[in-house]
Amino acid sequence: MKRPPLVHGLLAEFDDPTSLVEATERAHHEGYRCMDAYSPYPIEELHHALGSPKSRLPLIVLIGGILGLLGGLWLEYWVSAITYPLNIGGKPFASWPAFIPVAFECTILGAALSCVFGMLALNGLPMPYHPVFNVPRFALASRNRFFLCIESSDPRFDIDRTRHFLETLNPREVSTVAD
Amino acid sequence: MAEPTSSQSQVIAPGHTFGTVTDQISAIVLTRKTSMGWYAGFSVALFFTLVLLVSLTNLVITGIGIWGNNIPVGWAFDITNFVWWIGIGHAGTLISAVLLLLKQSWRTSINRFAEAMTLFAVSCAGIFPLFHTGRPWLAYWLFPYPNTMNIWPQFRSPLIWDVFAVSTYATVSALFWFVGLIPDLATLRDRSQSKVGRFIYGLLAMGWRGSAHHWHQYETAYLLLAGLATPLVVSVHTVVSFDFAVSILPGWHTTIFPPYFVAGAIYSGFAMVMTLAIPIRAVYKLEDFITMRHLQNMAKVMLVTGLIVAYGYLTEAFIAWYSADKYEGFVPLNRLTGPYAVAYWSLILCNIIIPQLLWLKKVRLNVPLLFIISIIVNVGMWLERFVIIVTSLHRDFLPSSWGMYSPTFWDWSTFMGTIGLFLTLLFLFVRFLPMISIAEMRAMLPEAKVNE
Amino acid sequence: MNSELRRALSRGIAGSEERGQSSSPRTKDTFWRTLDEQAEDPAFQEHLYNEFPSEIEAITDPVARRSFLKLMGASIALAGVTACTKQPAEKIVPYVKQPEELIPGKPLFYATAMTLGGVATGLLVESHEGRPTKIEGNPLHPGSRGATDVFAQAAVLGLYDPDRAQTLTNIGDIRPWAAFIGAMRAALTAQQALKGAGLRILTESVSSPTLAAQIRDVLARYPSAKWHQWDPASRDNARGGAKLAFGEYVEARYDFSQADVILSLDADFLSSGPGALAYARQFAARRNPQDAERMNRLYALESMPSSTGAKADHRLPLKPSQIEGAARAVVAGLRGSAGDDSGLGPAEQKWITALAKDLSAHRGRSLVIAGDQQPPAVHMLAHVINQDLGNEGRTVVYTQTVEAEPTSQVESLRALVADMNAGKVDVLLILGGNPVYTAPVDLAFSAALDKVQLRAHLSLYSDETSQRCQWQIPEAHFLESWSDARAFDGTVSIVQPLIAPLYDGKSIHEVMATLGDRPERSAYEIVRDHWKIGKDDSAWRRWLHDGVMPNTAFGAKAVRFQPNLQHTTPRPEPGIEVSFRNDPSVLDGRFANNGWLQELPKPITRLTWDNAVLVSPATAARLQSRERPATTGGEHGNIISDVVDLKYRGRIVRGTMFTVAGHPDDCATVHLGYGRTRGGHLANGAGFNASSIRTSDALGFGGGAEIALTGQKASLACVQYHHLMEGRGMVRAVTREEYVNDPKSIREGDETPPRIITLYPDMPYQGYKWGMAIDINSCIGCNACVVGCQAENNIPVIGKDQVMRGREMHWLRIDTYYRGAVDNPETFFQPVPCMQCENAPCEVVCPVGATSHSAEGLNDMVYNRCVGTRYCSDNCPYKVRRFNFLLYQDWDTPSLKLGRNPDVTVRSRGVMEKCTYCVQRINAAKIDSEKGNRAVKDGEIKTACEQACPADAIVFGNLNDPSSRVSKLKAEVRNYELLGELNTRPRTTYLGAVRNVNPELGE
Amino acid sequence: MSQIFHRSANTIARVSIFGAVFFVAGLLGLLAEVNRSPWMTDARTAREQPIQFSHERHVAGNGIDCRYCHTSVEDSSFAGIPPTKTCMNCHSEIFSNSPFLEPVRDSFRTGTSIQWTRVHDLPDFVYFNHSIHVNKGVGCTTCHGQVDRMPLMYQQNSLQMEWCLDCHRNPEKYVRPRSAVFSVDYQAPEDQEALGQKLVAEYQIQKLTSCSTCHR
Repeated sequence: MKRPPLVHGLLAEFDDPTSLVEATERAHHEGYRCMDAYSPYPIEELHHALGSPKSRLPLIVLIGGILGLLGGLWLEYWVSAITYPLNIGGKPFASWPAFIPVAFECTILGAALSCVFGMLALNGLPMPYHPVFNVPRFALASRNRFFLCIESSDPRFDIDRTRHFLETLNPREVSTVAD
Repeated sequence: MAEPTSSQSQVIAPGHTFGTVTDQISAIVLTRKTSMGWYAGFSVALFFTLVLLVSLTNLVITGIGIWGNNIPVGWAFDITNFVWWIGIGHAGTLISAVLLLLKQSWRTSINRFAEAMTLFAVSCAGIFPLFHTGRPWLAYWLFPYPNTMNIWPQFRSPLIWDVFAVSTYATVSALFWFVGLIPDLATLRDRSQSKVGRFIYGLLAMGWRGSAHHWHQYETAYLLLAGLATPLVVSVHTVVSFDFAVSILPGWHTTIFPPYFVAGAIYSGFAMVMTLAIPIRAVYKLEDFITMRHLQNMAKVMLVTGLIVAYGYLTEAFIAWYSADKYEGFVPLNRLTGPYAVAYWSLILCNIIIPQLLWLKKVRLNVPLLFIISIIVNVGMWLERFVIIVTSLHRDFLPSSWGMYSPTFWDWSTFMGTIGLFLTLLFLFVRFLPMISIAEMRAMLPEAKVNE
Repeated sequence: MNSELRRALSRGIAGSEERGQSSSPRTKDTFWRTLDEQAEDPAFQEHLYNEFPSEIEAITDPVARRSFLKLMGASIALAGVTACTKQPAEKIVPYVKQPEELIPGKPLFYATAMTLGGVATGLLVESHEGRPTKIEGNPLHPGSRGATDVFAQAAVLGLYDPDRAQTLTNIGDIRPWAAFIGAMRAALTAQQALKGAGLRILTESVSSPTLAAQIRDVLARYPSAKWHQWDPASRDNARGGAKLAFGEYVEARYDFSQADVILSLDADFLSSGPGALAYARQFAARRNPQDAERMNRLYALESMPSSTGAKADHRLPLKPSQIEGAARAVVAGLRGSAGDDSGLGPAEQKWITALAKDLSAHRGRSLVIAGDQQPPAVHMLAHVINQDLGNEGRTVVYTQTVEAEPTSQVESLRALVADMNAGKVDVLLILGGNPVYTAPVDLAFSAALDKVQLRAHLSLYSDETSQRCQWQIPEAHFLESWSDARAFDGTVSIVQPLIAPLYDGKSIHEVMATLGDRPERSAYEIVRDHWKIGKDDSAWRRWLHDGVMPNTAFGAKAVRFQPNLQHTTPRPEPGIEVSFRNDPSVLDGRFANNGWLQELPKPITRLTWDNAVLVSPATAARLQSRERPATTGGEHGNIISDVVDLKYRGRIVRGTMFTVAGHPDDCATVHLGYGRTRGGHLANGAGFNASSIRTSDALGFGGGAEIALTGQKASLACVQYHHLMEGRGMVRAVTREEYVNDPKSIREGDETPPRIITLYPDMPYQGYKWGMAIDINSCIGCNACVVGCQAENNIPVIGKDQVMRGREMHWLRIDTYYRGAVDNPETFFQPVPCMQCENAPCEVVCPVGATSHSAEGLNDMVYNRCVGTRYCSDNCPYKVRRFNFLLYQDWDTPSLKLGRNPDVTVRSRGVMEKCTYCVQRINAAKIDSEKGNRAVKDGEIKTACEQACPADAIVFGNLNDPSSRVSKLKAEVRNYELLGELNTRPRTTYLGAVRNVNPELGE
Repeated sequence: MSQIFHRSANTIARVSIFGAVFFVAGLLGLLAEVNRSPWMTDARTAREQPIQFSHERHVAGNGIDCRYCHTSVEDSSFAGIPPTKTCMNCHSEIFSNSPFLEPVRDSFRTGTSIQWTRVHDLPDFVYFNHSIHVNKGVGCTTCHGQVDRMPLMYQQNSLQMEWCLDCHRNPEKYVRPRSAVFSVDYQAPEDQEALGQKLVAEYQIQKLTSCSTCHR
């Protein structure tokens, strides 16, 4: 039997960043936690308004960098001093000054890769499919509109009360996000 | 859209809204129909790309001998072009990374295609180290990989440093560029009319939704990348300069090289950005976003870096004399008066004398003049590398092996070919991707402020 | 055929692009049939097939070669792309019956001899499975003493030259040997009646006892027949001089080991002429400053600067015609008589006086020698001075002539031409030589030649002369035939073949036999019979083994000294004097198709691939001629100069002018041997033909010439145009006094840093520690080492165009530097191989480790690892690395493959290469010693250059052994490092030059 | 706007990104394996030969010493391929009219060589010298394998540089007493290490890994 479409959440559309931020703060004050705010450009305040934790990305990058460094150094040393030591122009097998540039580049590479993929991972990207895309007007999220989405997974979520609550934030419009 | 303004202070003309910015920039890619001009330019560029292919094929089939290289001049156009291209690349990273860290908001409208330029320049640069080898099909030996010979790269060689530096640089630049593109790809995805367009842009956007959470991680990542790219960009040209500084050749073996090469790189890079920005803003009516302020600032950067380079030349000559080393001492003399004196003097003219015009505000505000100067600087910086490489090699320690180098047709065709490749990529870029970061532009609009 | 041979075959050999294009009709059959005993052909075919899949036709069809080269390149590229390519399955082909003495994979050495101008040089030839690959000197032979000259070194390439005449032809069509014999029979029966009045034999100078006997037989059989000799490298003047002094032909033999003071009257005795190798060694042995007292002093009066002039302690440049006057002045000086008008200035007079004083102070311990191109009078004067100084029996001995039939060859030729014109000649056998090209132009030899009914020409190439003869007989190369010859001191050597004739060549003996009654006799029988070798041939075997016949050297000969001092050479007409010389590389043109010699930079001028009108800078200036380095190649390869018309005695030759420092003014030197029209692919078109203005009355030089600029410019391939040291002290030189007073003076300005100043600990070198010392004082710049190196290491020839681009491939070069005034500078030779630096700058920059240090301190170069970044070369301060910019090796001419050294990799395109101290020889010696559980003995390993050197200037050995020769040399004060201030710590070091200056003349 | 992608796209996207990493790694690994495989090295594949010569029969069967045919192995770089004469020494008597041996007799009659297909074929830029190895106690079977059990000759080892280096770096793992060099049924003792050490010292075996040892 065909079950009725589940609801992912409710999506309120706003005209300007200020009202979105206020709305978000209100919602958070109301006790809503499982929600997300969408804007066409980064807005510092939103992050605080949502009360989400600081990013763990810097740590990941640090680790990536260190691994790159050690990997690079080890490779150079192992190659030139252990596996096939050759007398190159009378230089010592482990001529560390000559090893610095490559080690450095490896560090950067390790850090950069972990940075980008870390970011994607933390953002759960790639995620070509997402319920919010079901709302036609959401296309404007990447142009000039601001959205607040309270998700059904929130314990306090109730389709009617939440919609009523959102209406009070005088949005342009509130739409249901099918899941 | 608003009238083009000649305001010198603003980085974006007044009267723009989220909507207009988004529409105008994305329109270039989505709705605006491809102009005849684009096709014309593109086909010219494509032609030179074919010239490159022919030259390289002949090179592989016949050998390096088709170039003018010889003993003592083992390196000539090949490495000159390599260094020149890499240098040009640097401006992109510098603008997007360093200026970001320095909170130079004016960068936003030029960083996107400056980064693109970086990528294309680096790919042009990459061609030379690969094909200047006598047996390019074995170039993969320069990468460390376990093999049946139990032989590995020789990590004391600056060329290996190059391999790591340049490939790292290419990778990081690409990532940086792509990360910057993600939100705009989302915009294109959402605004594209064609199904194909939406699919492709959608794929590339990876489902970007612009959620606050996304933006937070994204901003962090972008900042971190900028933080990583900055030392990287400095290291890359430093390593490139090591190719020469680490050798024992008088004229190459010079401690001033790293800073002086990096400065030179930025110098030529900004010149190239200007060379590209001026026509593009004219053709695509982007005067609102690439304002006089941008051109002015770039001119100033060129002036500064140009002076650093000039200082480099002086130091080189001074140390050569001060060292009281007969070989070192001979190098500047040979450059000033030797058979390649013409090249040396024209490089002084292009890199030091003419750019001094930029002291004048009038000049800085004169777009055509800026364009010409930027091209002159590009030429000058190419000559600089040529002079450093060839004049040092052609008369080294033993007079018995002194010789001369002059380029052959194939030297030229390969060089021109890479320029063709560069432009081809650039044309494709402006046609299919937003050449200005829309998201960042939005953030710059007055209405973007959140007022408590 | 075994793996070593197959390996050799699966590599290429030295051969230039041009060479490869040799389109001489070479059917595989002729080629292979003659090689059967040596290399089983199917394997070769098979191999070729594998080497160039589906391209096999391209090889046999020279036309398709260009495109084929491209394909090669492509396939190589392909090979690379698929990383480690599978090798094609190769055949391995054993002997059917293996020769007794042969151990597959081990070379054998055979003694033989090579003749030039009839004079033999004893050789030892290395043979790999029957393929001669390398020539060394025979230590037992007086004319070699283990050394060789460039011509001997390059002979191997001459043997395998694909341009050689390959078939016996009559007016162009191929005929069997029997057909020729038949033709001779017919002609001879006709001559029987006339007692051979119409029979003429024209040979070069002959020292071979067997040949002489054969010819005399024929002359006995046909009393009215005549034997003429013509050798453009003729020594008529020397013979004439002897006649003037002693009334008969005698050979003057010198002993430089006994000479304290030496005067050269335009004689380049160190690098040309009979006994040059022996003389050079004797001379060099007396140049060691270690016992300064025994140092000899050399005075040189010469026109064209030569190696000898460069080694001279005092050199006086004079026009060729002035030498005679100077010589008389010396005589006058010695006899105290009033000097007649020698046309010399006061400076020269002073010089002569000092010289005369020095000579008379060394009676019996001095030596005067005259140059071959100087007229008889000068030779006579040389004899006179030697007599006056009582040198006879001490430094000079007179012996019977080495030539079997000494005569004035130019007169002999003149007579022949007269007879031909008079129609008296019916049959003419031209045995060797190329008279149509070399004969003095005024004799109009070729015109006369056409009047002869039956003309046959025996020669290695189908050349200008062959073209004018009905019969062209391919000559067997000396490495292919039996013969015998005398050394400069008369010692007889048997010439034995190393390989069966590649192209059905016939030896001169076999051709002479066709005039006898047993025409089919082989040279082997002829020579053996001449020496009466019977059943017991133990003596014969010994001769072959040693390469010399014991006690055959001529003893001193009592001479009646009755000089005709009145005899003078007429003064040349006023105007520019032209002096004709044999070319230092291609001689009279007989080596013009030898790539190694063509590409060999000539001493002093450093020109390759060309001869030029050589004049002094002053003369050039007077003629308003300017030469300059081209923008491509520059000082190192490409000099643009004026094309001039040389007008001389109503004839004109057009050549390119080139200035030579130290050349006397108002005279020009032109070298013979160029401007060939039918000399082969390399010879044709190179340079201009100087003999087209050379007349029989002035073979050496003549006056009254004019030089006119044509306004055109032309490029000369000159590998070193910058001869000044720029105060960089590459060559250290002091006078004997300075050295004796303070030996350290030679190290003046030496900035080599002390060993202790270093960041890094020294790399330890236990066991062997190879090093080399090169004595600049001994080096005579003869180039033997350069060609020796080329032959040993499969170094390619690249052609004039590539040389002009500054890409020449020689691993060892002889840098030439000047010091002092340009009109008469001091000249120094500095052989520069790889220095094998301990702190090698090249190694540090190689990204793939293709060059690294061996445990014994060699700077290894691994061709198969090289990707060709050329960074190593850029960073090499000595610029001794060479790069294969194109596919320089000839991979497809089969004959050339046979000559390659199987122990050295043949480098391909895009690969860097350089001197390795002949590591193949080092390894071979080490393996031998290891098997014998002993250490390598000092001198057991000789590098190719060291072995070839007549002056013992190069010494290689183990630096860890304090008693080794090289260690001792490096212990000398004179020892210095080239560019030592760079702290590269070169293993190759140099010993500074010490000039034994006459205090009276000063510097 | 409506969905461009289906739900599954998420999983597909992540899996493909993640999978790509392993795919590339796997590919490289495979390449390395292929390079070492007999397909590249021709190891362990018998070659087509003009005559069905069996080392097994001659060595194990008749107990002929290696050096009877490979005469120059002790004093030349090249071990030597027997001339037809050598075959005929016996086969003029034994199997003197076996059809299998016709090529041999033919060769001997006509004086044209037998063309064997090379089994052990080093690249031309590698210089291997049999004599020194044999003299330093490297047994035939160490490199060539149990020839006495090869009816048709094949190449036992890869002959790749890493294989050469293995022994050049630690010869003690392979050397045997000189007396045993040519014995095909020599078995390395339990204490090979110890014996190796001893022999290396006794024969003054050097660990030559300089480039010019093999490449010139």
